[in-house]
Amino acid sequence: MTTGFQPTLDFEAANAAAEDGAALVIDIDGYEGPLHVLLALARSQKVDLLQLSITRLAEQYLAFVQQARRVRFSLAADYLVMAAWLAYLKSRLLLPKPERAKTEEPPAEEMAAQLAFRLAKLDVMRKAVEALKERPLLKREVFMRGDPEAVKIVSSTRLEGDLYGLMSAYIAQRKREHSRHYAPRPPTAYPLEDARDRLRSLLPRLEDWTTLSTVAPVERYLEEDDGPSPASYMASTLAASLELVKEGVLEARQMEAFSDVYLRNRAEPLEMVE
Amino acid sequence: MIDPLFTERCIEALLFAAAEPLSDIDLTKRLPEGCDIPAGIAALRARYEGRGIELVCVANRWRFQTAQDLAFLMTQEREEPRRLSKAAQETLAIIAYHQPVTRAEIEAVRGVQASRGTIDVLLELGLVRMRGRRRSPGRPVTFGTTDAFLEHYGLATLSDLPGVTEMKAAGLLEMNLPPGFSVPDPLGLRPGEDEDPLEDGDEAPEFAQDFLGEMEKG
Amino acid sequence: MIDPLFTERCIEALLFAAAEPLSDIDLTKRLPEGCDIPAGIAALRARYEGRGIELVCVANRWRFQTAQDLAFLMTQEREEPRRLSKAAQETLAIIAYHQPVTRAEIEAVRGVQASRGTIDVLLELGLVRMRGRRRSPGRPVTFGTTDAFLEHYGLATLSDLPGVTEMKAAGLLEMNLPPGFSVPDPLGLRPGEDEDPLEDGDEAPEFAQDFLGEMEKG
Repeated sequence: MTTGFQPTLDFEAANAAAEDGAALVIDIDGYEGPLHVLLALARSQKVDLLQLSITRLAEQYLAFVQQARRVRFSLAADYLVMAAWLAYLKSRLLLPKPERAKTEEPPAEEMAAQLAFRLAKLDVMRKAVEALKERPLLKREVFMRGDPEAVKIVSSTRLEGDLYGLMSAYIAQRKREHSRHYAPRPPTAYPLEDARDRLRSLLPRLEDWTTLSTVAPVERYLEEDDGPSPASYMASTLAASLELVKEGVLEARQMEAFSDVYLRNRAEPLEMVE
Repeated sequence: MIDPLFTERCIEALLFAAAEPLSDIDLTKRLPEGCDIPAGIAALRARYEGRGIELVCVANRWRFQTAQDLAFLMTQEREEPRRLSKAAQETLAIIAYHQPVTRAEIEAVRGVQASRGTIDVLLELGLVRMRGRRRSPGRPVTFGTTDAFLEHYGLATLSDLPGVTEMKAAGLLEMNLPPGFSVPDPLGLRPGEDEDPLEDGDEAPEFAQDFLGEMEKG
Repeated sequence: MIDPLFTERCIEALLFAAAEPLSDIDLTKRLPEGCDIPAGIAALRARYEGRGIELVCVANRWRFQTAQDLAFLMTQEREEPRRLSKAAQETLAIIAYHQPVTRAEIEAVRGVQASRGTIDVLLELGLVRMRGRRRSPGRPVTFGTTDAFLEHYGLATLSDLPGVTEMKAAGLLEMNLPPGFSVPDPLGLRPGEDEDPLEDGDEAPEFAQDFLGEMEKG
């Protein structure tokens, strides 16, 4: 976006050059933009920034852009946009006011005043940077106790931690959570078909009431490593037995809730009664 | 001739800021030439006589220390640690973003079991509170943040918690997120419809109580 | 009635032994009941006036520190402070004087887009913190300074920032530029959100991006 134009020169040099009225060199390196250039130029007018002559400033800026483009053609687009806007503002300031002002645009004077305000604001912040730098900085000009006593007195009125910490703590975990791969093995179930077939083959032997738990092949669980669980054998066998009851080839009974379920074959299969 | 008061001030500052006691030789090296160090030390000793701080000589080195009779002030310093542990910070973050959230859900995100202490610390600090009971099997207690939490983090409401956009802007999240990654929208936080208010005697989020609660219901 | 001299000695010893500045509340907690702490502080300040060590107020807390004019002695104690880039310094100043302030507002003052790293560096150094969210479209996060910032620059409160009163009086700390302000916006600069709503077709590209970001979250 920006070009390394005379990267060895820093902004102070540009300031000095601008204020000397000498050949203008401006660093267009990285973080400084058109507003900073304008501020440097504005300072050379040596008036209150709010009383600035915007037309003069515009001329200076256009000259700077022209100069800069001669040295380096690929001047960053934002500098050119600013140039175009300033040229436009300048022409509006110089032209007589139209009788009916265009509604969507503020008067040129107002736009100029706002640019001046913005420059003044940036200027004041730059001065604040300098003022802050001149303060006695901890560990540079002033020092705290080098060896606080063994008993550490911790200020109790503050709790450490800020929003940034909270957000990072949250995100760190969510990222961890995402990189964690947990693939639970779906439990293998005893297929209902198998249970039904097996129960059917057992039918002849179920002449007496037999508990479900003896009918269900629960012991198979011990033979297989990752086979169905005992509960699954039990459940599938119960479901199969209910189907056989419905078909009329099996009887089931349970004396009370939670007690054993008994199964017995039906010697004479029920006929469906119309 | 160097002003004796200046020498005194220099020694005072050096001894204060030094990480260990300083000998006369150390002081000579660091002070401007021509300072009368023994005189400066003597003047300082006299000046601090009977104050809250005293200048003492240990193994031929000088150091300031607090007066012995004020030792009682220094003994009661076992303050509660005010810095949140990493676990506490992480748990707090999950509660903040996912509330109302149960202990099991916190553990699911963290990938580790929440030690009993972690949530207790947050409860004690008043950053977190029990909100209610989830209407789900076991009726687990849900946690949420308190007004003190908002105050501490300078948030007006829960919906002011920074969301995905800010996390990206702060460089915490890459631009290309893994599919299915989302942060609960802080704007969507509202009193859960799927939870019941806490009843009396529900205070401690102990497992035993949770379990009992389940039984009572069943 | 507690002897004022005793109070003074106690405060002196406590502040001296502490690893960080202590507030009036901290002192009240440690001192025996009935001590007039403000009076004790005032007496101590007077006593240390012009000495090699001074009592100062930073971030509403009290600390002893070496006198500024003796900085030349402290070659061994000096830590090479991490040098902030110009952009970071300017950003820090804007945050300090305008807080709470959004990223867009910082960019509007500087006239350049804040590189991703600039605010991050300040956050990491603990000089700046996120304060909350502006109640305005997009609900941008606002930034402010920390106590560490005040401690670093030796400021008692934010109102002690150099020149802040004059700037305020001159209206230069206002974020609300007069309406209709339209310096070209190649970099997505726009006036602060809580002023004029953007008109249709007037949206800077950044706004569109932010908006999309918000959508992703949902």
